[in-house]
Amino acid sequence: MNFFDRLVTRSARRIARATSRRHFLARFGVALGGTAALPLLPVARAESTSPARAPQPGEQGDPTTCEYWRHCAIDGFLCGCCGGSANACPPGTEPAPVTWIGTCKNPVDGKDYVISYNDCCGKSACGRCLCNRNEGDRPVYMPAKSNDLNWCHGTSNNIYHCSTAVVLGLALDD
Amino acid sequence: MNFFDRLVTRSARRIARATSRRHFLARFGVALGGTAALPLLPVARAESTSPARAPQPGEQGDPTTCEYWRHCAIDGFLCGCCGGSANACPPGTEPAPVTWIGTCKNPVDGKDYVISYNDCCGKSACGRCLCNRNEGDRPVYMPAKSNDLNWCHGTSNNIYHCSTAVVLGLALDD
Amino acid sequence: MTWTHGEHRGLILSLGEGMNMKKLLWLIACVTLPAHGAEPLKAETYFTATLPKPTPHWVFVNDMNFLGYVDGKVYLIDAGAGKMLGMMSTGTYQMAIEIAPDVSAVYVPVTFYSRGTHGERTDAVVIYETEGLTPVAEVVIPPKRATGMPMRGYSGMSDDGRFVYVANMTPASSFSVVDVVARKFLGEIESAGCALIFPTGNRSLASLCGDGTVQTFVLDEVGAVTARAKSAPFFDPNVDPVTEKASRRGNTWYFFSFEGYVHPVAFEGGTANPQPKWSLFTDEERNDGWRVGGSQFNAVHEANGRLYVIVHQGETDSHKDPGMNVWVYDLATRAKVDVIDLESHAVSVAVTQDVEPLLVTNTLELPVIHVYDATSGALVNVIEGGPMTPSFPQVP
Amino acid sequence: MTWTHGEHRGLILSLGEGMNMKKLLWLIACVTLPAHGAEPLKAETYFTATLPKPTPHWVFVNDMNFLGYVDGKVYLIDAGAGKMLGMMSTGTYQMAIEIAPDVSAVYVPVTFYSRGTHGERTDAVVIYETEGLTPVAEVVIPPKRATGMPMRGYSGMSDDGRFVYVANMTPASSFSVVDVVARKFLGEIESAGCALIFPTGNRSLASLCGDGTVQTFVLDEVGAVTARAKSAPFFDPNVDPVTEKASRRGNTWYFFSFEGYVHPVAFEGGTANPQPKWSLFTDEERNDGWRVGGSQFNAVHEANGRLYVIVHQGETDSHKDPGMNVWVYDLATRAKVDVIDLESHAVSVAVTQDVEPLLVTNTLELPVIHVYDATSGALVNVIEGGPMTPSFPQVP
Repeated sequence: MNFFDRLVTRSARRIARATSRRHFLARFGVALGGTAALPLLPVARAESTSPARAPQPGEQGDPTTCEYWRHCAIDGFLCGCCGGSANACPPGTEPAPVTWIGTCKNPVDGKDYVISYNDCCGKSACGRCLCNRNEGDRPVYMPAKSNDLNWCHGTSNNIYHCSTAVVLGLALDD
Repeated sequence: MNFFDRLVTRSARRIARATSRRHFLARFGVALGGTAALPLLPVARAESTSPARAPQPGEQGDPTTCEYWRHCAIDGFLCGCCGGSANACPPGTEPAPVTWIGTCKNPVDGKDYVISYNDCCGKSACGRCLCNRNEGDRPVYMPAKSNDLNWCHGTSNNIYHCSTAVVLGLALDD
Repeated sequence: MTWTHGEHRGLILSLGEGMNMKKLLWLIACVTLPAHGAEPLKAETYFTATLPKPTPHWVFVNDMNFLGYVDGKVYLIDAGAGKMLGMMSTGTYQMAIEIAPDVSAVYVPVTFYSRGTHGERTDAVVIYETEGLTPVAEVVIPPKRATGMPMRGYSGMSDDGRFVYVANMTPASSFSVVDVVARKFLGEIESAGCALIFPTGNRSLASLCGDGTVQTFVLDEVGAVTARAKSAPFFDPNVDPVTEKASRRGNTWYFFSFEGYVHPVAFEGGTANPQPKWSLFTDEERNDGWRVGGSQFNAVHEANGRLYVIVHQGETDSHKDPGMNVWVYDLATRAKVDVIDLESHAVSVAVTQDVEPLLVTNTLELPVIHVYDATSGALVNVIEGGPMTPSFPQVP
Repeated sequence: MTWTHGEHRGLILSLGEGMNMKKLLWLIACVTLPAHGAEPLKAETYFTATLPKPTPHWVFVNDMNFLGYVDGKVYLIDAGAGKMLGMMSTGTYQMAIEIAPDVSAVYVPVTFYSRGTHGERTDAVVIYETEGLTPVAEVVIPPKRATGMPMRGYSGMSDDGRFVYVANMTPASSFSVVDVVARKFLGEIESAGCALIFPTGNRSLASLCGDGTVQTFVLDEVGAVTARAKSAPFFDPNVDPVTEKASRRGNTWYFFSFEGYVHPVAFEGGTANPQPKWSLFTDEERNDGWRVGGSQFNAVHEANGRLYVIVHQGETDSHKDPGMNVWVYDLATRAKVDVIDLESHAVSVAVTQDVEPLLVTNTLELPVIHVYDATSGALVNVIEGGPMTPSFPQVP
C-alpha cells in the first residue's frame, strides 16, 4: 500500500459517502485533458490589432477555479493554474490549433458563448486544477463536442499539459 | 489544484498534526527504492539443494507490511505486495545481484540477522506497500548501508520496481 | 569497486581504493554453527517468481497513471485472492490492452518518445509475453493513435486473436491493422466520421459514427477492406447519443444511451442489424433521476447473460459521474434482476466469466480496486495501491 | 478530415466524408453586431505566455514524480506571488537541476530509455532555455548516473556556470564533467569511496567519503584532474556520520551530523580545511530528543548568514523524519536566533537570497509547497498541486 493510497483511499471514501455524486465529480473528476476535432474558425483574424485577453471586463469569476463559467465543458488541467491563463498556454508550451468546444452561459450578461478548449502541448501533465465538467459533452465519435480526446494534434508532439477556455463568440441558437 | 491534491493535502495535514513524526514517517515515508554497494556474499551457494524461501518457520509477521521485522532498514515498495515475496522478485522482473543491507532483530528468536534488500528491476514503480524504515541506515557515501540509492545495477536496465528483504545470515556482533 | 556475478547466486567482489572489505565483513556473517536454542533462520537465495497459470479470476487493470502518463502501467490481479500478481510497464498514453484468446500474450498499443516527452515519436503495438508480463516484440504502427480519456474501444482484437486494431485520430479518423501472430503492420483503414473499435468476428469490426450509425468493415487475410457499410441509424446523436462504452455478448454489441436506453446491434457476417432499443429504467426510476454513467460502466457475463450497469441519480450531463450501485439485468428477459450496493463509488466495472463470477470495480481518482461476488453482491476483496488512476478493468 | 493552419491564428478546414460542416457551423457564430444591452464579450485569440523576468522569489521545485518516475518534472514557482510560473518535463529519475548563474538556462541530468522503461538507455545533461523552460540541446554522458532518493548533491555546477558535474555509480563511484557552454562531454573522473558533488569554485569540487573525509578535485579547462586530495577526517562515519544534505556559504560547506553537529569545511584553491564542529542543540535540547532530519533539511542565506534547519523530536534512526519547526541560526555567532513553527511538516527547505527572504518548504508525499517569511516566520503562501512528490526546492 503506498503513501497516497492510505491517504487518498480513506478520505475519498468518506467524501464519496458524504457528498453528492455530482459534487464529487465536479471536484475530483478525472479525465484526460482536452479535445476533439473542431476548427478555430477565422475568429482570431478579426482583431489582429488588439486581441482580447481573458478574463474580459464583461465577466466575473476566477479562471483558476473549476467553477469559472467558461469551464462548463472542460476536461483537463486549467492553464491559468499552470503559468498560462484562460486564453494563454504556459511558457514553452504549444497551443493546439484545433480543439473541442462547449457552449457556456456567462452569468454576467446571461448570454451563451461558444468556448474553445484548446490544449497546450509539449510538456507532460501540469497536475494542477484538474477540472472536469460535461455540459453538452458528447462521445468521441462527435469529436467537436467531446472533452475526452487528447487534442495535442497539429503541434510538435502530442504530449498534453493543460487546457485553455477561449471565448470564440456568442452562440447563435440561444 | 488536482484531485489528489485536495484529498491528500487535507487528510495528511490532519495526520501530521495528530500523530507523532515517527509514526507518520513509518506509515507515509517516501524515498526511492533500495540500494547500495554490497555483495551478496557466497551465502546462496551454501544451499543449492533446497534454498530457503521466505518467510521461514522460525519467524512471524506479515511480509506485506512495513512492520515486518526484516524491513527495519528498507526503503521501497515491498515485492511481496507486487507479485513477488520477501525473497522473490515479481514475475518478469530482474533481481539486482548486489544491494544494501540492514541488520534486523527477529522477534521470534531474538537474534539479529543481516538482511539484503535486493531491488527488482525492469518495470517502473510497483506503487504498492511503500515502506521506509531507517534502522542503521547510513548516507549514500556508505552505500552498503544506505537505503537511498537505486540499486538496479547489474541488471538489464536501471528501472526500479520493488525491493526484497532476504535473510543472509546471523549478524556477528550482536 | 568492480564486481561480477554468476547466475544471481553469488558475487565476486573486487574492491577499489575507497571500499574497505573489513568494514563490510564485520557486518556480515554466514553462520555455520547454530546458535544456542532454536535453529536460526537459514540463509536464503533470491529468485524471480513465476506467474501462476491463468485462472478465470485474472483481471487486468489499466492505469494510464494520469499525473505521470509517460509512465503507464497495467496491473494483473487475482480478483478472487485479492492479490496483485504482476505488472506491465506500458509507456505513454496507455489506453486499453488486447489479451490473446489463450492468454499467452497481451498486446498494448502505446506511444513512445525517444526523450520521454520530446524527440522522435514511435507508436507501436507492444507484444507482452504473459508469462513474465514483459515486452518481447513490438510492431511499429503509424504515429497516429488516438488518445485521451482511456476507453476500451481505443483498440480491439479479432476473435481469433490474430488482428489487433488501433484507433487513430489526427484528427482524421482511421484505424491501424496489425497481425500480431506474424508481428506485422498490415495497413491503415480510413473511417471518417466514425470512431473506436468494436470487433465483430475474425475479420470484421464496427465503428461508432456521429450520424447515429455504425460503420462496418470486413477484412481479408492481409487486412484489406473487402466490404464496408453503414448501418441504418439507430440513435439520434443530437437527442440521446449512445456512450462509447459498450459490452458484447456473442455477436451482439450492447450500446447505452445517455438517457438509459439499451441499443443492441447484432452483427452477422460483419453486417450490422440494430435491434429495438429497450429501457434500463422504468418511468418512475427515470423520474427519480436514475442514470447510467462513468467510464466503462457496463459489463456482460457471456454465459449467463447478465448485464451489470453502474447507475447513479443525477441530472443531464452527469454521464461521467460515478455510481454507488450496480443494477443487474437479464439480457434475455430485459428484466432488472438484482441491485448491488457498492462499498465505494465506481466508474468502471468488469465481470469475470466463470460460473462464480466476480465484479471488479474502480474509480479513476482512487488507487483501489473493489471485488464483489457478482451473484450475492457481497464485497469480496479490496485491493489497495497499485494503479494510481485505474481507468477500467479487463478480463481475458 | 484534413486541415492546415497558419500561425495559430486561423484554420483552413477541409472536411472528409464523415464530418458535416453544417453541424459544426450551427454551433458557432462570430457575431458582428452587439446583442441587446451590454457589449458582448469579444472573441479572443490564444497565444503562448512568456515567462516574466527572473526575480529573487523564483524557486524551482524538483518532482521526481515517484509513482510515475519516468515522467519527472520540475516546477517553477513565484514563491512571493504564490503562483506556478511554468514547468519542465525532465524524464526518468529527475534528481536535481543546475541553474545558470544568469538564470538563462537550466541544466538537468536525466535518463531516457528509447521505449520508456526498456530499450536503449541514454543519460544526458539536457539544456533547458529558461525563457520557455524547454529543452534546446542535450549533452550525452556515460549511462552511469547515480539515482535514488533525490538529493541536491547528485549534480553540481562550477561557480562560473561552465561545468556541470554529474555523480555516477555503477556501483563504482565517479562523476561526469560536462561543459554546458560548449555543450560537450569532457570526461569522467573516478572517485572511489566517495559520493556526491559539492562544488567549491570555478574548477574545483569535493565529494563526501565513507572514511569521514572529503575528497577534493581541481580541474583544468578541459575537465581533467590537475590535483586530487583527501581532507583530514573530520567526522566518524561509524559513530556520527554527516548527512549528504549540506549547505554552502561563500566557499564553506556546512555538513550536519545525525546527532546535530555542524561540520564546516572551508575550501581554498580546491583544498579542504575542516573547521571545528559545533552543536545545533544544547545538551538539554538533545536530551529532549531534538534532531535534524528530512531530505534537504537545511538552507543558508548567503548575505545575512542565517542558517535554517528543519528539526524534530525523535530517536536514533529518525534522520529522515520530517519536522514541524525550522530553527534559525546565525552562522557567525553559532547562536540560535529564531524558531519558526511550520504550518505543515517538512523535509526540505530553501531560502530565497534577497533582502526579504522567503522560506520554501515541502514534504515528499504531499503535492503542496509552503512559503514563509524567513524573517517573521509568517506563512505567506500555500501552493497546492503541481509537484506530486516534491523532493526539494532550489533557488537560483
